[in-house]
Amino acid sequence: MTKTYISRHPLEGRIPLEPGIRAVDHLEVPRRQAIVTVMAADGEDTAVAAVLATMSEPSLRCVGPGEWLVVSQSETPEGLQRSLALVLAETAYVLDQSDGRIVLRLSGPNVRRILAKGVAIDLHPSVFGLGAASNLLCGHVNVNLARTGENEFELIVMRSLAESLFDDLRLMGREFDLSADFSG
Amino acid sequence: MRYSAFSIVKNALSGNLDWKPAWRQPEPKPFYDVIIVGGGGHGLATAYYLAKEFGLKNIAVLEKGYLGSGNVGRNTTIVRSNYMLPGNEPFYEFSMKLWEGLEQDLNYNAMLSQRGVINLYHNNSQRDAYIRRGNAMWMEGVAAELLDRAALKKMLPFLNFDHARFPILGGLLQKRGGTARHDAVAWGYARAADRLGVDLIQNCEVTGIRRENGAVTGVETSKGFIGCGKMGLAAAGNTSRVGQMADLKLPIESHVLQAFVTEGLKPVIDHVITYGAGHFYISQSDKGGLVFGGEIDGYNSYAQRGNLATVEHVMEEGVSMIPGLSRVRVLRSWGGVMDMSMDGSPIISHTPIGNLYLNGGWCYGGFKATPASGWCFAHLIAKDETHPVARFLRLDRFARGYAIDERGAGPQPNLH
Amino acid sequence: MASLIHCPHCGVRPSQEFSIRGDASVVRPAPEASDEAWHEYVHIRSNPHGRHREHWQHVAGCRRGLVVERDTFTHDVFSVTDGAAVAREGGR
Amino acid sequence: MTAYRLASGGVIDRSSTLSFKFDGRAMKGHPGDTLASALLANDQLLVGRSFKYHRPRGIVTAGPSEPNALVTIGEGAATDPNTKATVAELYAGLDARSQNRWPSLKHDIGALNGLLSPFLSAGFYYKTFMWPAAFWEKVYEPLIRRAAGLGRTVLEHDPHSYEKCWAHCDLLVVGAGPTGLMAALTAGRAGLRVILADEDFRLGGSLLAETTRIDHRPAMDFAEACLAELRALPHVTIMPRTTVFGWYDDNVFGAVERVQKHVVAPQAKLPVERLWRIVAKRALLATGAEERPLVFGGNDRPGVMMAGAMRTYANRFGVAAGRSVAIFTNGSAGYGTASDLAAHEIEVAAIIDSRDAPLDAAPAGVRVIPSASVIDTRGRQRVCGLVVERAGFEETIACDAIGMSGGWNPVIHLACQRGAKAVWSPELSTFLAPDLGSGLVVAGSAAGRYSLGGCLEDGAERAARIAADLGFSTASNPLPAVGEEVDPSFTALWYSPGAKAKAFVDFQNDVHVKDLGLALREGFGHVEHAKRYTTTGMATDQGKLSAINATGLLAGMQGISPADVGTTTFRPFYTPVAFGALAGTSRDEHAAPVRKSPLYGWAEKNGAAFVDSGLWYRPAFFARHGEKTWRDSTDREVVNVRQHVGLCDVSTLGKIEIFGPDAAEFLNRLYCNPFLKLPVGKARYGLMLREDGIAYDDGTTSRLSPQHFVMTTTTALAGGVMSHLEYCAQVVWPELKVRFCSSTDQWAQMAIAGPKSRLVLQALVEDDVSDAAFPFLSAAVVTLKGGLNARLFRISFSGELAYELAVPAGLGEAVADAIMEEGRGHGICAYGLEALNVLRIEKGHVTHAEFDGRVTPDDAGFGRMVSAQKTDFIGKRLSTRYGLTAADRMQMVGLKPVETDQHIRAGAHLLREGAKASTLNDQGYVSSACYSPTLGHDIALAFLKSGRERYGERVVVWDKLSGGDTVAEICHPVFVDPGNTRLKV
Ligand SMILES: Cc1cc2nc3c(=O)[nH]c(=O)nc-3n(C[C@H](O)[C@H](O)[C@H](O)COP(=O)(O)OP(=O)(O)OC[C@H]3O[C@@H](n4cnc5c(N)ncnc54)[C@H](O)[C@@H]3O)c2cc1C
Ligand SMILES: NC(=O)c1ccc[n+]([C@@H]2O[C@H](COP(=O)([O-])OP(=O)(O)OC[C@H]3O[C@@H](n4cnc5c(N)ncnc54)[C@H](O)[C@@H]3O)[C@@H](O)[C@H]2O)c1
Ligand SMILES: Cc1cc2nc3c(=O)[nH]c(=O)nc-3n(C[C@H](O)[C@H](O)[C@H](O)COP(=O)(O)O)c2cc1C
Ligand SMILES: [Zn+2]
Repeated sequence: MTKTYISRHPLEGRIPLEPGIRAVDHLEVPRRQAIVTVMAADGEDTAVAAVLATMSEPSLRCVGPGEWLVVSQSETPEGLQRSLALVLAETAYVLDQSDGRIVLRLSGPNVRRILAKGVAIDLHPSVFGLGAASNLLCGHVNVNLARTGENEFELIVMRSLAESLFDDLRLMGREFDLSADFSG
Repeated sequence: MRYSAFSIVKNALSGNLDWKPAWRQPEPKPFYDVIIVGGGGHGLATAYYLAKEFGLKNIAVLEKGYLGSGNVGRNTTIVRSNYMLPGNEPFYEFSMKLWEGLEQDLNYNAMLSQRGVINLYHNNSQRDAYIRRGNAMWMEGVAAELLDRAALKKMLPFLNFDHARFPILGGLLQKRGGTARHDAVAWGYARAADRLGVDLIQNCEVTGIRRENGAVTGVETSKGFIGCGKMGLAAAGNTSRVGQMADLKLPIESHVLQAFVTEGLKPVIDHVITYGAGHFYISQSDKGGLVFGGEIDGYNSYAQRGNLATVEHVMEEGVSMIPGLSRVRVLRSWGGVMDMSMDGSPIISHTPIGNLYLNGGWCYGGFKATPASGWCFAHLIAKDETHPVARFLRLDRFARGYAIDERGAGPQPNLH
Repeated sequence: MASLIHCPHCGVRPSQEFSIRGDASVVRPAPEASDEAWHEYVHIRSNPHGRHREHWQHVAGCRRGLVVERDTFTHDVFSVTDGAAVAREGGR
Repeated sequence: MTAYRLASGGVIDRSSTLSFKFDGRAMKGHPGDTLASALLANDQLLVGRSFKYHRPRGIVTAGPSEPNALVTIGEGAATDPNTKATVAELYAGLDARSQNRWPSLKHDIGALNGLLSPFLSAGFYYKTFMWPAAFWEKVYEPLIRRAAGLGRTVLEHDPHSYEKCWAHCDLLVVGAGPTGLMAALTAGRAGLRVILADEDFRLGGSLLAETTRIDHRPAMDFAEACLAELRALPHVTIMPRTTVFGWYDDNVFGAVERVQKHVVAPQAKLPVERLWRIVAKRALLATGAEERPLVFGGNDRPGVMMAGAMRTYANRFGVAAGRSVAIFTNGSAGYGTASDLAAHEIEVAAIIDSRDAPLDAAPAGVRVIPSASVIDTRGRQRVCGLVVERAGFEETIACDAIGMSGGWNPVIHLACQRGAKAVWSPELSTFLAPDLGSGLVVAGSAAGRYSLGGCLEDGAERAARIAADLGFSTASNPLPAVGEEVDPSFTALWYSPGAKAKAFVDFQNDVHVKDLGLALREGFGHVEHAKRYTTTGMATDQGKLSAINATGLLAGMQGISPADVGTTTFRPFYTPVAFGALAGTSRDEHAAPVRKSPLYGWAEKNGAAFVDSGLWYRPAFFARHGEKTWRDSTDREVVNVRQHVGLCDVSTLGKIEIFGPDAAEFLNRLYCNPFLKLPVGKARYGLMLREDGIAYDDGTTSRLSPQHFVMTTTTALAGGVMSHLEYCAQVVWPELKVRFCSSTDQWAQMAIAGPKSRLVLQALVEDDVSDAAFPFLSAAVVTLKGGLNARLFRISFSGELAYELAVPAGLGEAVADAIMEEGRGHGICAYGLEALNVLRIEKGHVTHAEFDGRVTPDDAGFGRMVSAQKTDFIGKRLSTRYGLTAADRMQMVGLKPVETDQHIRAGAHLLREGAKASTLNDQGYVSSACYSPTLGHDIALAFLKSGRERYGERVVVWDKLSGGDTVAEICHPVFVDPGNTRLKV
């Protein structure tokens, strides 16, 4: 018996399959992407950081000292893991998290006000600028938050908590009629 | 002056001008047979029982602030004897029995209110732990009841039965548990001790402990040196600070716990209720305020105040347990500094230092222990031997592997 | 402290993101150290009024163990350092 | 227009009317009114009854310090008791009711208490209600409780919602009076990020009641101009209706915004209240000063009001507090009020001044009585006059309202919340905030500057200094010009001598001067004792009006300075805050996040009943048609696993990936059993201890490559174990090269257990899973047919031939479906936590029911696992302590009822047969129990003193809580397949 297994997104029960009307403030949920944890081996933090900085497509999310999440829209999980393992060779440990993490992209003129309902850090661009990323609490849920645009942020959350975070974000955004859809 | 129906009427008719001070304001004598450091519930009770039960005469209680300014005057007033472990249950039940006769004994109304303490459970393993605890209580002859959801719903219809994140399955009830008026306990003991000749010396901070040949001979205080035959340490949250003055090494950390009271309301909550899916407990004072508390702030602190994160956390749990609290307004929050021991259980013990006796490690549960603590500590100091119900509460239990760990959380004070 | 902590890796964060692991001045004794030393390591705390060093972990952030030096009465923070760095220097 | 609404003036919108109700009576007001101003306008001065004596009480203030005018607003589940009418914004449809009265506000039975007042003196209940002892519980306490409280709460499910926010700024300005406005403007112009918060719905503070002109225009217009400019500044946020209630560590302020408390029907998409945590680099307190009441005989009669409040009602709301007003003052402020009232053509009956030779000018034609004292008031539910005493002569003056002005108290509440004590100022006769360092600065009247010009200047100056401190440069703007004004001076008057009636200090709690005297006499003279003994300052207003007078009186009675008496401790909340606001959205099902397994959907499809386990929802059992109870389903699932095969979701177990050259060494130090030589491709059961030698957590850890392990933890302790690992690696052994990462969420993990599990699995997996190729405790990466990579472990919790298969989480459901489909022919079933529990009890496997934080490995029968070879591991050293190795420790045993139809419940205790139940005789307890469908009777795991020596003996399983006891036989704790033959086929 040979099987192909079909993947399921944890928000399938929350987001209608048909796209809805998009409000100015919007929560976009990419269906699939590759996410890999990279942990520098002992003493290799700077070397790894340097290599990662040279990579082109994928985006880099700082997690903590010597630890990153590497996110790619175009590569497959296996592909990303393989290419990272190759370039980082002995200097880092690479672990696929593509199924364990979910990405939520929040954009629109009111995103800062929406996020301030859950996130304690100062989201002013002079403090948390473009490209900044960090692990933090959004309400009671751990996320990795990144600023991906002036009015755009990405949240990466553990799969098991994706529904809770999604519900929280909807509640935080209800004042602005935040809309939500899958993408990709 | 004894309080009686007669004295009340007589005074009322004469404009309440003849009432005498509840206690004297004595200057310290140069020497006392026993000095108790700490004019909180435990210190005052100890002095009282030393004089009353053990016949000692020359006793002083030294208090750095005003009487009752410590935790006895800032706790959530819950009184119960529903413990699980044999090191604790007999002791707390001894205390409960003393509570039950306290007012007549002291001639002071401490407003003991045996309205019932209910601990809620939310899953099977919690239920099993409560069954174990309830049976341990019965072993000591203490009545306990396991309530199921239906019984609870009848008794406490306002609990969150319909929308709970952690459904309420039932509860463990100790009917004899309840509350007592915190301040009145301190004042009642103080007045009764004073009447037996105990010197209660306020605004007298102990700043040093004088020792000769490894034994205590007296204390330095903000009012000068005072000699003593024996010294009983009952400084609650400040136990380590005073202990350090005699190089006493203690398994104690001081942590801050906040408590809260709401605006006065007509009676709505008739029991003491504790949440099982978090850490929240509530009762209603006889004045109408809902008195409640929750988790400790979690860091070492000697500041009698906490922080907003904990406040929010406590409120979240309160509203999860009783949704109707949502519109009730919280009037005041405050903090107390508690002596958290490394197993969450108290210490009434000899120490390696001669003439120095220790009463501490009460964590956030020592109010209910006040009478028994005073009694057993007095017993220890007067007779130099441990009272049977306090025999497990020794200081050396940690080194020897006899921790009394009700929560099973291990040697981490912040988890108790 | 207690409202905000300045994590050396992540910046200023609310205390909700941290969990505390207790006194940082105690050092795990060598296996062959005395019973007394082991007992003290696990149970005895100096519990000072004033300057105190504690381990806090930034659990919802970088997950590093930090050594926070602060005042237990005023709650003022004097320094926050990476725990491993402190440990490596033997200052643990 | 009503009798008390002035013809003109005020910042109310007279062009529209709002209808509202008080005690069922229809009334009208205007936008801009508070409930109190509207009630006054409708001649409703009497609004409530006091706590103890049920005395009729009227409105006293025009702000948040109101002790008397507490009403219940709203209906049903949306009821708000104890709401201050003086700050409640009026809206159409508002429905307010008075409190603490029966049957009505005018006729209240409780007022009889007043007759008993000699018996109800301070502290009375401590002296009474003791005879006979039994009466307390049955008679006295119920009586006292009935009298408790003011308003009535309904404790119903709140229909409204709340939320929380964070905000950040360079400067938080608390209070938008002249001081705060100037401060915000100065800082805002300099480019600081400013938040200006004010609790009022209309900003301007005292400017709204001010008649002095600023920059040649009315003060209100000046306030509007400031606000307009502030609104235009990009970095300034203005927050009306926002009370800053607390100052916490690190300059974090708690504030609550009333978003929709002033509407009948709140919009669903907005909260009614919003909690703000404001992280401020600096903060400026511009909270103004509170007028001090005077303590004189009959001072609580409705119609006695703060003079400044009368001024506010007239100037801001266009409402007259009375038709003929007498002013009792000890300073110039009373004269200011008098002239403002006169300007509104309100008659001023007299100014009674306690000072000997006041220099202040009274409005034309108004009589001033100096060196005088008010000793009583006349009237019942509204004053109709007062009695003045001067030089031994008494005179009654007719009036229908009395304004009292006793001086000023800076509002320093927030500044004193963090331990610093207020400092007595002899010059100002008041307490001022102490020096607080740079984080919080006090300005304007809150700092004791009472002149308007002084406030404007102070706000601007202090804000400029803060801006400079933070590195901003400020342009110097000219200060607004202020018309003529008098800086109010006064001579402190704590008690107006000669009172002929009760002179109240704390109105709400009915504390009068004699109560304080009694407290002092009885030894409760310390200000904190006096507070507690008399309850002064403990009501809903927290002594905003009363505390200072209590201090002054205690000082006066002892002949000492108020400095020596001091204040009681200031604590949050500045004004009471609703639970809901502090809880935000965390309530009901939303109280804590939910974690869902990747197999949640699969379980749901298969009929799972879920149970929460930490944050997770896990399947408890899978009911099939015809099964009535959880037991029916569980029994079937257990039997099915033992006979055929079952599938169980174990995704929630913690999974930690451990990497590094020292990973093996690290694990070896972490676990009490050896791990150094675990071969690649193998799993091993590991037991972790706490440093005190007690069992902490257990699970299997597998070696996937020389430098890569994957550890499983229990669901409950997944987070704790991860932190424990990190702590050990970073702090305890920083020299070890090891890194961790949780992969719990990456994998859907399934236990496939039962004699037919291999058949089912082999059909899906490319690799050989036979016993020879993949023996017990193997661990490897395998390929599913179709090419999917998965992790496979041969481990078993059930005691049957079993595997755990982990696939990427997204594919979990599809793979589980495939296994079920493949297994159908072999009789596969889904099984849940309940069955898992039975299976493991039958095998004597422990969980946290056994490892409850007090149990050593040896207690649980793992003594031999603890390595004696290793020099060190966490918990080694303390595990040999006397108490942890004593012979009479409780050890884990099995129990089976002697009569097999008898039951055993977890939590029961154990007694020797014939022994009396007592703590001393207590032999142990049952940790886990279940019905074993395999054996056909109940079985249990228990901890029993010296248990392992006692197999075959009988004990009484004592469950007093259920009312029953059972005799059981003590046995080995493995009930099924003790030789592990089924596991290793
Ligand atoms: C918020 C809170 C809620 C609580 N809730 C409960 C509850 O519901 N039920 C319960 O049973 N327990 C509760 N507790 C615990 C209980 O209050 C304490 O365990 C108990 O009061 C401690 O004993 P005490 O009364 O002697 O302490 P305290 O009243 O603190 O007495 C110690 C005294 O020693 C004095 N002192 C300290 N150092 C010196 C010195 N150097 N010189 C002179 N005097 C000194 C202090 O000023 C203080 O007055 C709670 C505690 C807190 C803080
Ligand atoms: N007439 C007199 O005798 C007399 C006496 C004293 C002061 N004053 C006058 O009063 C004015 C004082 O000005 P000011 O600006 O210092 O104070 P203010 O009273 O004008 O303003 C204080 C503001 O702070 C707000 N506030 C207070 N506590 C708050 C909190 N915790 N959260 C949010 N908001 C809060 C109030 O709502 C108010 O709007 C001056 O004009 C002064 O001349 C007059
Ligand atoms: C059981 C109990 C009930 C209380 N009720 C009130 C109350 O009704 N009003 C009030 O202002 N404070 C009340 N308090 C709090 C005290 O005012 C005070 O804050 C507390 O005892 C701590 O003291 P401190 O704030 O002076 O440090 C209560 C305290 C306790 C322990
Ligand atoms: Zn960090």
